[in-house]
Amino acid sequence: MEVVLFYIAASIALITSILVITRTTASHALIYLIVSLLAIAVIFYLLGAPFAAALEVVIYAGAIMVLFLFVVMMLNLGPSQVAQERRWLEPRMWVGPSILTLILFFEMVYILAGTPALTSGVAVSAKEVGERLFTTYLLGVELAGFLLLAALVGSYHLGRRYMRARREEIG
Amino acid sequence: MEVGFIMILPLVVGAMLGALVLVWWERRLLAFLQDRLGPNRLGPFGVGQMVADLIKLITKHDWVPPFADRVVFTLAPVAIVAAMLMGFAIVPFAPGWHIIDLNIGLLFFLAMTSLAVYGVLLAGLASNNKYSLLGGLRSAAQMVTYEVFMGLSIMGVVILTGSFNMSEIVRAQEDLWFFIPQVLGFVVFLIAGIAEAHRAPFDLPEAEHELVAGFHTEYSGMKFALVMVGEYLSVILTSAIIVTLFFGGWLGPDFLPPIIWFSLKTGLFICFFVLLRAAIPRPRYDQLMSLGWKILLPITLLNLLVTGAVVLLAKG
Amino acid sequence: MQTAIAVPIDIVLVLAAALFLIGFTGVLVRRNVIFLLMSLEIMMNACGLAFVVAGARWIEPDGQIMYMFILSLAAAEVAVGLGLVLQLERRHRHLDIDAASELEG
Amino acid sequence: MISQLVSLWKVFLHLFASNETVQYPSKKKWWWSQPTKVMPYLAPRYRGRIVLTRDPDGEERCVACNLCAVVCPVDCIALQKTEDENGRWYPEFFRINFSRCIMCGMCEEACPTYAIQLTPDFEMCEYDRNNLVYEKEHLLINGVGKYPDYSFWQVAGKTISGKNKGEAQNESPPVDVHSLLP
Amino acid sequence: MATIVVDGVEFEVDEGQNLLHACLSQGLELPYFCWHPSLGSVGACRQCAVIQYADADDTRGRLTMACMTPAKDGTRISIQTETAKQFRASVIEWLMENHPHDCPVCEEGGECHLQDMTVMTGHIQRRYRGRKRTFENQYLGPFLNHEMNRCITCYRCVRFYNDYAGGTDLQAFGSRDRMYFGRTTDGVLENEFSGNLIEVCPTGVFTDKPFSESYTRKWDLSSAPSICAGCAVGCNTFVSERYGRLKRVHNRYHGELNGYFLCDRGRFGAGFVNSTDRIEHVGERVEDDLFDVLDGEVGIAKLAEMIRQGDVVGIGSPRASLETNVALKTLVGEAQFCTGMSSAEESLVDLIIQTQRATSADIPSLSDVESADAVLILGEDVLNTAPRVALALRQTVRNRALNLAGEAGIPQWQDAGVSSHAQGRLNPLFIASVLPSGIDDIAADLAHDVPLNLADCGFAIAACIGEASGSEPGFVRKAAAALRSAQNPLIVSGTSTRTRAIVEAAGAVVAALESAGKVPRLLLVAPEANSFGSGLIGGGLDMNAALQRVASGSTKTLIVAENDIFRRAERERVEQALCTVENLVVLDSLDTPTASLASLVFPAATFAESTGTFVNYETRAQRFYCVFEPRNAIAPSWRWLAQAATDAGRDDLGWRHVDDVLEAVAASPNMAGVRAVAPDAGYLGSSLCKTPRETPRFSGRTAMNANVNIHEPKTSVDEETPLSFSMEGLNRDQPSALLPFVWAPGWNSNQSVFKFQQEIGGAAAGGDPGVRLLASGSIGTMPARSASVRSDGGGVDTGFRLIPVQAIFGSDELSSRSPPVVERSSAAFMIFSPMDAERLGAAQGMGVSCSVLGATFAVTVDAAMKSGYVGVSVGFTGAEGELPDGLIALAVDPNYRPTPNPHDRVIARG
Repeated sequence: MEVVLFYIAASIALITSILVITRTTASHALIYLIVSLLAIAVIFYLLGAPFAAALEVVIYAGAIMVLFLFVVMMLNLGPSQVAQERRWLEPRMWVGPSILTLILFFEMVYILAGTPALTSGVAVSAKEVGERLFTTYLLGVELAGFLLLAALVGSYHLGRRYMRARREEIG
Repeated sequence: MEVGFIMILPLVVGAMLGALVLVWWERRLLAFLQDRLGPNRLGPFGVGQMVADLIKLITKHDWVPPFADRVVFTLAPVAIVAAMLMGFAIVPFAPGWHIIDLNIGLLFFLAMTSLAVYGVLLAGLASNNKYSLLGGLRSAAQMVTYEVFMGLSIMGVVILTGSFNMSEIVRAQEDLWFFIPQVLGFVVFLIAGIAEAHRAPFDLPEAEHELVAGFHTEYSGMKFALVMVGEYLSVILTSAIIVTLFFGGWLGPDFLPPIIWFSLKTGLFICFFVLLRAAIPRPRYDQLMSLGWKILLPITLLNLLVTGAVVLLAKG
Repeated sequence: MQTAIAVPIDIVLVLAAALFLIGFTGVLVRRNVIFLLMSLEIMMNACGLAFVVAGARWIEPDGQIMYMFILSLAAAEVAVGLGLVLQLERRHRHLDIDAASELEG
Repeated sequence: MISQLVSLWKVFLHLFASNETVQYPSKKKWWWSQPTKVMPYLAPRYRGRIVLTRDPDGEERCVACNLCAVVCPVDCIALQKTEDENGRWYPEFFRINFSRCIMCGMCEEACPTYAIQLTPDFEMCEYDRNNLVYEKEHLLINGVGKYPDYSFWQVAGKTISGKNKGEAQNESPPVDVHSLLP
Repeated sequence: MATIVVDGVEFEVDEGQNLLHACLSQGLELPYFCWHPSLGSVGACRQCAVIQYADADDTRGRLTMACMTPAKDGTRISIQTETAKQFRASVIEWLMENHPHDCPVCEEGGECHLQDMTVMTGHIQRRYRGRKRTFENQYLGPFLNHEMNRCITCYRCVRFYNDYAGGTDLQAFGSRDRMYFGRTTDGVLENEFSGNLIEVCPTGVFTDKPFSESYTRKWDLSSAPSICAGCAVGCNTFVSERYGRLKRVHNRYHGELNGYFLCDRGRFGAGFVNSTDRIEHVGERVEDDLFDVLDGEVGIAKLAEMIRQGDVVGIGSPRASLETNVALKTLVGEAQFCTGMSSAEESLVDLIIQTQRATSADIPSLSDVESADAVLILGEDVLNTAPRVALALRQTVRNRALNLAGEAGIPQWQDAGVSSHAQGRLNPLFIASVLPSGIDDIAADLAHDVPLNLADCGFAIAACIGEASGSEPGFVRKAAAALRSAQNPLIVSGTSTRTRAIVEAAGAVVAALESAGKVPRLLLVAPEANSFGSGLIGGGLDMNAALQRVASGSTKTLIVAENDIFRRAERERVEQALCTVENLVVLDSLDTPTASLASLVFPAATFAESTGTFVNYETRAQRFYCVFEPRNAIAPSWRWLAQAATDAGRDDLGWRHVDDVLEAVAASPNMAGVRAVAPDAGYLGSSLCKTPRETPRFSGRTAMNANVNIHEPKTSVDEETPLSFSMEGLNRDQPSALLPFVWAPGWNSNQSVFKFQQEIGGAAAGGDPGVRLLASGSIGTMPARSASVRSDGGGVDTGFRLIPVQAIFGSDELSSRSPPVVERSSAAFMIFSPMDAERLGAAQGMGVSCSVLGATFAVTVDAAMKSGYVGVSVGFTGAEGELPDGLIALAVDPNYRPTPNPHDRVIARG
């Protein structure tokens, strides 16, 4: 019966993902993306990765997407932006890429289909993840830390220049 | 995975009623703290006030501004209340009195508080009003910021307990309530909790003096009521979590049942929230941010470092 | 020990592939940087899903660890990406990614 | 930070302080307040309901000089001068529209005879606005109000019966015009 | 022009003036009391002190009185120097030492020149602790209150009253700080211009008694520019209102007409507006003296039905506005319209118009009158029929002193110098009249005779002017010689004796002067405020013809607009006509004998409640504006008529506003000028630019009507005029025809009038209002001497011949219903020669009854009266209308009790 939960979550994830790339309003697209992420968090939980599920909600949906929304609010996109999006989303723009990706999709389905195995049905607890993370993958953690530091510095740099330019504009 | 389905209905009803009572109780207590009387005209001690407020809110014109994003505008207050109610799912009121005893209970709480941001954010965005937008922006930055410290501050508790499970955390405090070893964590969590609930003094997203009513400027009627209920629910939830994490949850001398102990402690913290509102002025926005990043972050990191070191030393 | 369910692994992988390709299509089709970044998020999330399902297949935490790395990558990417979005908006007053092709020469 | 905690503590202590609120009008006495604290103390200079007072000799003080009317920022005073057989000026009618009055006290300031005075009575609500129009018979009281000894007619050099020329304060008797003395 | 330096700033000023005049005309604030543009300077009050410097190097200077120092070129003075300021403050402080503490009960408060000057000099506190000097007051009659304690000894009152107006019963008594201004005993101030003391006195010594009875401060009065309806001069007035009642009439400066002064009839005669006799509703007579109140619409419907039936005769009125007369004339048609003047009046007015057009002589304005240097008054008692002309004539003769002073190099404003240099020398004034008049004291020679003989006298003068010398009696020769040698001879005559020959004689004198190469002026006084207006409009019927036509029964409806027919013809004739006609419609403001006979009565608005136009003796059309909205159904007569005519299907009277009526008036011959008289309702376009009738400090707006309705009504919008019924609007730089009151910052009293003049004492700002309808220049022929039937006087046995005698208080219909004028006027009287009185057995204080007139008259004996003739006061009860011709029998009435003269009442008021 719980498999059904998985299928429901999976279809929600699929549908909302499609909606994300077809919306013209950024905020609506973001809401769908968040729903999609929540659905995937459910899938994670069902697959026995509760820690990943929690992280998906806390970090992905709760922090990264907020950042997105924050920027969307700052940009204050109006109806003109929506109209522009609609212009950009003409069929001649999306039909070709969609057909190509569809072909790609069927190729992948063909490759992946017939892998008989099921998942284990056993959850991997947060404790195990933590232990492995700070032993085997310590270097990875350090690297991820550097990456984040670099992103911090980079985004600060971008934002700072932006702010200064803004101030000059106003003043 | 045990789910206490029977608990759902009483909990939802109880939480809603609690929020309703809190409407009255906050005004009353606030008044006493300010040497006033507060609402006292309706019913004994003015308890009828909450019914009156409820009737007023129900019968008020539920207006959606024509310039607003209709769907999002309607969904936002629902999101606020839903996230908060979900948060109650992992609270252990007494031994066995919980909806779900998740292994990652604490993470679930964090996840729910982080989802609650969306209600506020979307409300601000969908209102299409400059005050609402500014309120939304403020709450986004504030809540994302304070979520970091909130998460980090309770890691000390997790280290001490070795689990994210709420019931285990409570049981781990049988000898000593965690607010003694984790006093720094408690302080940070308390402050972050206030900020997450955007209660005074950290109610900058709705600061009346600057932003009319912040993100809920355009709300009226039952939608407004939901926003307010969401706020009171978050007060109750934060108090309940503080009690669970740092004050031994249901634990207490035997002469009272555990649920009473839990309720008493929670009520005390709710009153403390009201006291804060009565006493502390609202900081400036940049002060709020620098408090977070320049004071609370080092404190939590220090707390985490010391706790980890002590635990390692005790084990080693 | 928390329980989980057993799902045919190929279905999950197909789901991951589908999500990835949806994100990919988004990257191809959209010109607005915000939507591009969102599509990228979908793609990374799909990768994460693939890792997690692999971890679930072998009852190993490595999948979730890789997912965490992807998460940090996504965070970093979003931070820089949104910074760029703001810059773009400041310079061109719109968010068309084509306008950012100044290095073409 | 310490100051925040101190203020928290101080505010908390107010929980045990007595309330300033007076349960007006249902209770004019609060159970823990001092027994004397029936109503809040209103100073004599409180600017409440306007009255017209009388001279120490019991006659109307108002001489219908119109200064209160002209100084009134909301123009809520209207009156008409008339004169009695004694030569005293008095208002034929004196009307204050209290639904407009803002109790600013300018009329009291302007009054040269201390006739118009504001009292500490503020209980003058009505369900019907028309009842807020006070005519002279509603305004006139049988007393001297705040300035018990002042009598304009004893100061002013205008004659009324009972006070001839030269009999007011600080006046010398009338000049004999027909006198040839230098 | 002279250049003077005041506080280092150069000003171009008029050289002939004093420094005070010069400074005020430059807008500099310099306090003063005793100076008055019409009275000149005497330097009595020491208030206008300035420092005068000898030259640019002089830094000390010396203190001089600005009003006594000529504005010579290069004069250097300082107003702001501390010494001068301190001096002026001290002067005020000394004045205030004895000033009573009674501003709140002073009628001058709020428009007091003393208050203004005290504020201007900065004196705020009484330092002197000694006792105040006091005075007893006097009873001065029904017009004035006396409050001597307030006096500041500026001498303006006696200078005006004695020197300017020729009064004798107000004097300055005493010495040093005990100066007393009053009468020797209590009693009525006799001069006809005593009311001006209210405005002349800079403080509250003389105040308006009727106004004081229902006193309102100046700031609370809503006022409008108006025209006096008392006589044919048409003095400009401010009429003020509060609480729906007319409060007072004040002088409105007009450079050519009334200047600074009004007569007492004009000032106190408007009280009839508040009368209890006012008709306030449409009434339909059901029985004798019993009227049913009708709704306005119903009344109009009834009138419309009468108009629809036809056979309508209309009688207008010389006391109604041009608008009303033209409305009635348009309604009934010229052939059915009578101007409303009596037949005698009308023929006289026509004669006057004909005469005035035939001569090239200008009709003089009053300022022209004052510039004449020889005057002949022929048969007219101007002091009683057009009082303001008499005041002007006093200045005419006094101006000899100015001419002499000019020759001697004395500045004209040096009042004391001018009069002492003249030593009482006056310009020649010759008066030929029936009876001695109030201005005989300034006459060079007098002649008293019956009217026709006076006409003979006039023709004799005309003949004498042409001859080099003659053998005529002394008066004629002297008058002719004086007129012949004058530069600007002036002839004054009029209608008061109802004798055509007198007017013809005046015309003959003017013609003779013209042919002698002079530029004479001819002033002919008409009987009423709008007599010339009525005369210019004209009608197809004269009064007798109209009454005859009505009495013959051929007329169904008679419409009478604001006229009491009983005053226009003999009683029997009127009664016969009014009782014959089927429908008698009367529109009037007051209940008159005519109105009480009417079958339908409409309430007409008075001059204070409506807007309209009067034409004065110089054919100057002048606009009066409604001051307040009339109560109840009262409306202007033309509105009733136009509404009824429109309802009756007429489309030529579809007028909505007074401007529409004026359009119709302007279409009549000679009337083209009426539209230019004053701005129309669209003046300055926006309703925001209307001139407010209320002052900027108007008080009590939210309480005035709160007893009726607490919800303040919307301010009523005046669509008819450029004035508004509120405080809001543009009260600045409007033409003087629209000036509703005078007030300037710091100048609350009427002394602020100089801020509304082009130059001080000159024309009003924006030009003196009014338009003369008849241009000067000779058109038509001078009427020849008509053959008048000479009849001798009678005697006790045969009966007496009656001569009409006018009285300033009582003869005029409207002002004689004003309470203070009633109190001031005497009972109806007859004037006998001593011989006749003796023969009749009558003496002063007895009564004489006249069966023809049906009334009893008080007996007055006058030696100037010719035997066989009797002067009868007209306009009083029993002699309202035309006096009958022929010999009238009189008998002593044994039952006569003299009505106690209210003036004998002496009330000690301290």
